[in-house]
Amino acid sequence: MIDLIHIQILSAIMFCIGVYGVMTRRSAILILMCIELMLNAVNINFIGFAAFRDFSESQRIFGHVIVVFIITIAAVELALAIAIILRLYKNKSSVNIDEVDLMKW
Amino acid sequence: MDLIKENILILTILLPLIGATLIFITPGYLDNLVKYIALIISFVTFIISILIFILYDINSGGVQLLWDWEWLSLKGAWPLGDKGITLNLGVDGISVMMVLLTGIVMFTGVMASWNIQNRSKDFFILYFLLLAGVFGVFVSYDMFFFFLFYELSVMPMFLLIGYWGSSSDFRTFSRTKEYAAMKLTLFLVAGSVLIWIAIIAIFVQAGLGSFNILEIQKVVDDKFPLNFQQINFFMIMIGFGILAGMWPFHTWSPDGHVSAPTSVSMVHAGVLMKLGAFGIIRIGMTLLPEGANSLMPLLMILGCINVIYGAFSALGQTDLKYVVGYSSVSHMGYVLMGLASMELLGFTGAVYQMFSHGIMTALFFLAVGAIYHSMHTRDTLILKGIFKKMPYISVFFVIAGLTSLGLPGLSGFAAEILIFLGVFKSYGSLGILFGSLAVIGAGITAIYILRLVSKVFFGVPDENKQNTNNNLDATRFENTAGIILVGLILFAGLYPLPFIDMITSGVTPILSNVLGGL
Amino acid sequence: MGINLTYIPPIICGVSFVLTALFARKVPLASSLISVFTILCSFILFIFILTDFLSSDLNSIKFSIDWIVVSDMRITWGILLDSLSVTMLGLITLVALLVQIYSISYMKGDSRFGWYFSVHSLFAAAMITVVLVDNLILLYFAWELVGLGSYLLIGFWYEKRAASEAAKKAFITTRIGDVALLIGIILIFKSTGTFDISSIFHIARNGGISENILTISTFLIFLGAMGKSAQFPFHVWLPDAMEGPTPVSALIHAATMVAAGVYLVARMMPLFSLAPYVLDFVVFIGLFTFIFAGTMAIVMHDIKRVLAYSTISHLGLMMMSLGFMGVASAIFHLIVHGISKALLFLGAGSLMHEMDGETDIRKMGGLINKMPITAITFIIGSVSLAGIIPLSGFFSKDEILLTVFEKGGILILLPALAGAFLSSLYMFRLTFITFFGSLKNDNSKVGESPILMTLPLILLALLAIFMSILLLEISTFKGFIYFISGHKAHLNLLLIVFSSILSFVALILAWFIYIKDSKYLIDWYKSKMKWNYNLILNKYYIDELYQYIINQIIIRFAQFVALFDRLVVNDIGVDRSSLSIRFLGLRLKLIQTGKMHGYAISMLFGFLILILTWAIL
Amino acid sequence: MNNNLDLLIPEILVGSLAFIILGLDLFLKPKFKEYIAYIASAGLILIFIFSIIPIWNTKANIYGDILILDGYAVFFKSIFLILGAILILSSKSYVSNYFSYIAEYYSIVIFSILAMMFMVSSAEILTAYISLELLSFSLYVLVAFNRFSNRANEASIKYILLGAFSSAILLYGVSQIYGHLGTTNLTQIQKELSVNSEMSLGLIIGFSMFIAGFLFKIGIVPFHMWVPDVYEGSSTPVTAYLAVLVKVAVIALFIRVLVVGLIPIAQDWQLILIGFSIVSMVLGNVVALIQSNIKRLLAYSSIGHAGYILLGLAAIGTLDQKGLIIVDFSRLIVNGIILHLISYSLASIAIFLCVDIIFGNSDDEQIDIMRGLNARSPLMSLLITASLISLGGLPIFVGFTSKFYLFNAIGTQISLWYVGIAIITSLISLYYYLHVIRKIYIDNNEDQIAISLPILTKSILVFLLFALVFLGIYPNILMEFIYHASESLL
Repeated sequence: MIDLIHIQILSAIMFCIGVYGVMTRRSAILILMCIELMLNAVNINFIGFAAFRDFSESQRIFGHVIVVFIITIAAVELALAIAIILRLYKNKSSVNIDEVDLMKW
Repeated sequence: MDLIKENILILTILLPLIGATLIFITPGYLDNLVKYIALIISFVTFIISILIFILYDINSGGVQLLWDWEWLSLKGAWPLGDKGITLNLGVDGISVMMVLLTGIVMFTGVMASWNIQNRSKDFFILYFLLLAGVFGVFVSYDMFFFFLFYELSVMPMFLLIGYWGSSSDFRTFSRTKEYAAMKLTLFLVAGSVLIWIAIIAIFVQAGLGSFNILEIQKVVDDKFPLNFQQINFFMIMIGFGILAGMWPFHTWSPDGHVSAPTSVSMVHAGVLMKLGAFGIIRIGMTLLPEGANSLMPLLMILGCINVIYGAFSALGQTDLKYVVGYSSVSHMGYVLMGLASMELLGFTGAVYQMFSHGIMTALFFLAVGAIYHSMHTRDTLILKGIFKKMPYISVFFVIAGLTSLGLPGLSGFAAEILIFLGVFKSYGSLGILFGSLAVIGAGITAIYILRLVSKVFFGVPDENKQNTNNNLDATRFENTAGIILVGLILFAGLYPLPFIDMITSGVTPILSNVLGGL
Repeated sequence: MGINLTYIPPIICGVSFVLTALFARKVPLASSLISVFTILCSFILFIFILTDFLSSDLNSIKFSIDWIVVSDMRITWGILLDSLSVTMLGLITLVALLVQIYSISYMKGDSRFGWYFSVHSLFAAAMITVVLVDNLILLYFAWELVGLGSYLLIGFWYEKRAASEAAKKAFITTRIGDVALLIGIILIFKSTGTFDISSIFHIARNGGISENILTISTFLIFLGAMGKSAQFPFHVWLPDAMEGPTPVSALIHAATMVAAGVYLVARMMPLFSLAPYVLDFVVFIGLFTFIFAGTMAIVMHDIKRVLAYSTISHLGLMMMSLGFMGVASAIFHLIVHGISKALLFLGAGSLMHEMDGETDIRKMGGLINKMPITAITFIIGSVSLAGIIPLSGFFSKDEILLTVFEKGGILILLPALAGAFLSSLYMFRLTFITFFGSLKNDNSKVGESPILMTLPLILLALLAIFMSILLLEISTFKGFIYFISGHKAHLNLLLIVFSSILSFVALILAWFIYIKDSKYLIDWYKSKMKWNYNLILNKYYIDELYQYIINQIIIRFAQFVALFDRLVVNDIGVDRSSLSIRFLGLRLKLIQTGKMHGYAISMLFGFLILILTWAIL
Repeated sequence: MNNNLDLLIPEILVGSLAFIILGLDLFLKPKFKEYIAYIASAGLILIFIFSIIPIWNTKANIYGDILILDGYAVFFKSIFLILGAILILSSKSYVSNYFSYIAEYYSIVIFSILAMMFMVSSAEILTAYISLELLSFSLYVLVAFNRFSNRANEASIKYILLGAFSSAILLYGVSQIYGHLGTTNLTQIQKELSVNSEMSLGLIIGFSMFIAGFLFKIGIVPFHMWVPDVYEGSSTPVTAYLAVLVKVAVIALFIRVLVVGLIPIAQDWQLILIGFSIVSMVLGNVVALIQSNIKRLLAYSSIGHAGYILLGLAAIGTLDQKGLIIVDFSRLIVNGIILHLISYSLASIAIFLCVDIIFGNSDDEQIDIMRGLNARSPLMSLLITASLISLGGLPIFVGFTSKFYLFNAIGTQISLWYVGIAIITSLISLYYYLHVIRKIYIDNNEDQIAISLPILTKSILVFLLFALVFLGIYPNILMEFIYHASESLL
């Protein structure tokens, strides 16, 4: 029987994978993907809480609404980021984040 | 007349600001107009300061000529919060003397800086800002504004020294003016850090919601425990001591003196260093009497070190201005000792020394500045026989020197003798030790001053080493300034009674307040 | 009526100083006249005061103006008039008057003629104040001003390096004594709470001052006196002070300023009398200086230096008698010596004036025919100081020897007599070499000095002869000794005979050596005891010692302190600490690698810290 | 349940203004396009006058407590509108010189202002988050606006990736809060927390992630890493925008969140915030010492200032024995924070304006280039000096007053030693400010070409100088409004 705790563990794992990816990936695109992963973990969390907690109707609906919002926002974020990464590719003809250190110190 | 009497204190702050704005709006190419405006404004301020001296009623004593303006209210939190931060002005005997001193130095300083060609407009604007700050500190009875004016007097110094100053780059050791300016500013602000913390602590501890010194003074006894007072008085002592050139935080002052242009070093050594001692009196000893009472021995030791150390350092210098700078370090030591003696004599003497040293060192720097202006060097190993070339300036310098070595008949003696008496009377047999050291310090002062005089001023000038093509004596203005100062020194030395009465009226309550802890 | 005018002399002298100092540059002659006039007025006033003082038998008057008042501590200008101060007043005004008259022609044509006289009146004002004032702080006040006057007069020709150096030396040396004096005064104040001299005496007599304090403070006061009147360790400044104009030496370094020390000890005698150890010390210093300076006076070749050393030694003599509480005799000798020594200096001055500044006695000789008045007056002065019987110098010296003999006994008396012998010897040497013997040919055109210079000489000479009348009783005036100390003078025949014999022997000896020119004695001395001769000729190397101490120790130490202040306090203490913050910045900025992963990692790190601290707290 | 739209009129107007400008772009001839700036700023000012002033004193929750409209919100909305207008005007010359899409720039700026207005009036975390995202998106675009500069590109990519990362973290926190408390409404959260004050681990994780998100946006060490690079990389008007308005908005929101929502557990987060604030004060000011690029220097100093303000935020929540907030003192601190925010904003606007006049879109803004500026443009050097001194906290400028007020208020609440550290770091900051001033006034430069200022810029400079001095001498007028704001908040 699936319980809230499993959902939470799942989302936590996804979140950590995302964080790990952000830490380790060299390619900007992949980092973006990892961030998406984190956001989806958040979504799962919301859904889980909405489903399994003994919430009132309005609270439950609220959880679902949030998810919708987050998906939208994630999409927009992705669009912006991709645009900027393309710009980066035009300039450096690579999307390797480590080569992007003009400004330091 | 009544109108003036009511608003006279705010005038002392406003006049310099007005002067600054007036100069700000005069076009820069009207060089002389700028200077004459400065002269007139400073003269009026001088008159005002004398008026304050006259208007203050010695017999009734206390804080007089009160004036206030509600500035910013701290709503709700505190009993007095609605008054909050109010610009309280007022003077007691000590402030009166300091205001008088400031007026004199300001006026003479303007005359001494007559030969500034380069961006004189900006110079005088900053100069007046500086003096507005100084006046403000001396007359304000509200800790916030005390601090505000204190900080206000710091910033102009930076530019004044940094731009119009002179780097000293010969035999002694090279110090650029920028270095000196930066060091001076940072030192003073570092002092103000401690002061700021202490002020906030006092404000919070008093819990009145008001920075008014007179209000807080009423609750000192039941609100401030001993250890609180000790900690905060320590911070106040060090913070203001930095400004007073207390050892080992004195190094900014000789460099600052040396690099600053003449009038600025006059103001700086003459008035600015007095702010430190004044702050110790006004905030430290007034609001933290028990802390003061228990920490005074430390102050005494530091002051004693100042005297001896400063005197020996001055003896070791070969740069005319450095000698004077270190001598003022050693003289501020006398002030600190006098404060620390916790005797009426010593305390009075300390304040009188602040006054007399202010005039004296102004005269010193006037002379040195003129010498440097015409000889283009301050190196005592090169200068010779100046007496032949610039008799007036030399006379000024010699009189200042004699004052600083405590020659009777000049203001220095009257002040120092009182300090000696006070120190001797205090601390039992230790007081004798400190007092003897102080007197010996005066002896060392005699040694370096006389060596300097006989080396630099006497003898025949040797033409080859120093350029003699323009050995011009003092200008008309420098002479007037010098004569005013000399006259004051003589008057204050021969007939100190009025000043002493004024100071005593201001000092007595504070001292009894400090000794009340016993 | 005269007595109430006692405050006039210092005031008018001070006023004349201000006036003359203002007009000195414009109208020098006027300033000189003003100054002479004021000092003349003071002298006349002195005569009034004296007559009143004798007729009315009050011994001190007081009247006061406040100088500083701080609550209960009040310092007031007051006058303490007693026999002592009256006497000193007379001496000072008289000598100052004569010297100034003399100076009018001596200093003629000098570039700073007016300034010279204004300083003179400053000095007169200060000196008169010293002897009149009733209050220790103000005594110190005037005392220092006296020092200033001497400084200005010694350094009068400041273009001369030697003059300015000498002035500096004089000021600093006396200043060292003054520091001690001030400490002593303040110590007395600390235990009595007043500066007023008579009340201090009163308290002291009732044992208001503890033994140690009394000893220490009197000792310190005596150090001050030593500084001013050039006793042994502090004697170095006086010979150098001869760089000043000669009349100045006559006034300051013979009659008045150097006498101030003696006066001070005499004035404070009631305190000294309670401190026996200090008195012994005074005796020792005085005796030592008496002989020590005498030896140097014998070998010097500079006429003024000889006189200077003889002054030192005579001051030592006075100090010794003070050490035996013989105030009267000391003061009497002070007067006589002041008169005679002023006379000698002025004589030397007129010599120099004629021989355009020559001071080396070996270049003089046989001048008695050339300038008779100078010569005779000079001889009178020296004979009086040498202590030949009818002249006043003899009696004064004899009084002191008598005191020494009574109080100190034979053991002290013998060295004292030796010193007396020395003093007679060098006086005669000086006289003989200068005025007798063969005339040096380059002095052939020397003539007598103008009247303004010889007049004071003659007056002083007369005084030097007849001063001893003061010892006799004339109607109410019961003799000087009584006048000062209140008990009659008396004579000791044996001592008189012996000492006069002694001085005659000295006369004979000097005659043989310097007139008969029997050189062998000197040659023997110079050959056999060369080291000794050089030692004395170089003033026992004391100046060198002091120079060494000043340059090698004090100045070095000062330079060390200055360097320490630079290198340690400033460069390490201040600059390093600010640099260290910059350094910290240089390290910390490396966190910012510019790599985005680093940024993310640091964010994660911070987030972990946040969560952990929260969980733990 | 109050649903009338009148209370949202300002937001609606601002949004439509943005669209109007986008539309205008289509019709205007290129040479007229620079006048769009005037239209935009005039529009903002008009909106302020005609729609904010009428609702000045209203206090209402709308749309089921999603949005709240109180004095606090209104105060900040007017701040945003006014400062936004000033910023737009001051960026005009730069934009019309160096940017190709003028109208888009302004419309995006106005969108971000809209986002801020929603932020300060949001009573609920989700709304807050959405408006925060709207703001961030506009900022990503603005940072990336100068397409052809590598630095802008780098700045934007760092900014967007890190921003997204942080917002993900924040969201996860929100999810936890939602899950454990069942609500995202601040007042509800306060109620929940005050009834059961013991906290489960999930809730702790939730709150700390939530706060971490805010710390990132404010730029607190160690979440500050993006600040220097983004400030340096993006073009100067955008930097000014980032440094001033965004910071003000986020802090305004943060204050509301802390005071309304998280106050019952103040004990827990107070010490943590103090720690972070001290670290960022020290690091920001110390590293700024050795910067040679003026924009980077200002970035680090802004980190330091964020530290000061965070110290204030930490001091807000001091509870008395009964666990209730001491309203008077909290108000005092809120006043202090707001005053300091305003003084900081004025000074930053001034100095960034001067910087972009001096450097244009040059690639490296070395301080050395400002040598002898006094000879070239006295007005600007005076203004730079004034603003630097104000930032350093010396009289007679507003910076001194605000710093004194803030530190004094903090001192009443938490231990003085933290305040001492703050003051000492501000002493360090004075060193590099003075260094710049020294470059301007004391050192002299070989090229003496006078910089000519357009009248618009000149008037803005004068206005800012006047504001700095006047608020320094007589802050009482401003304080009245601030009181109004803080009283309605608490």
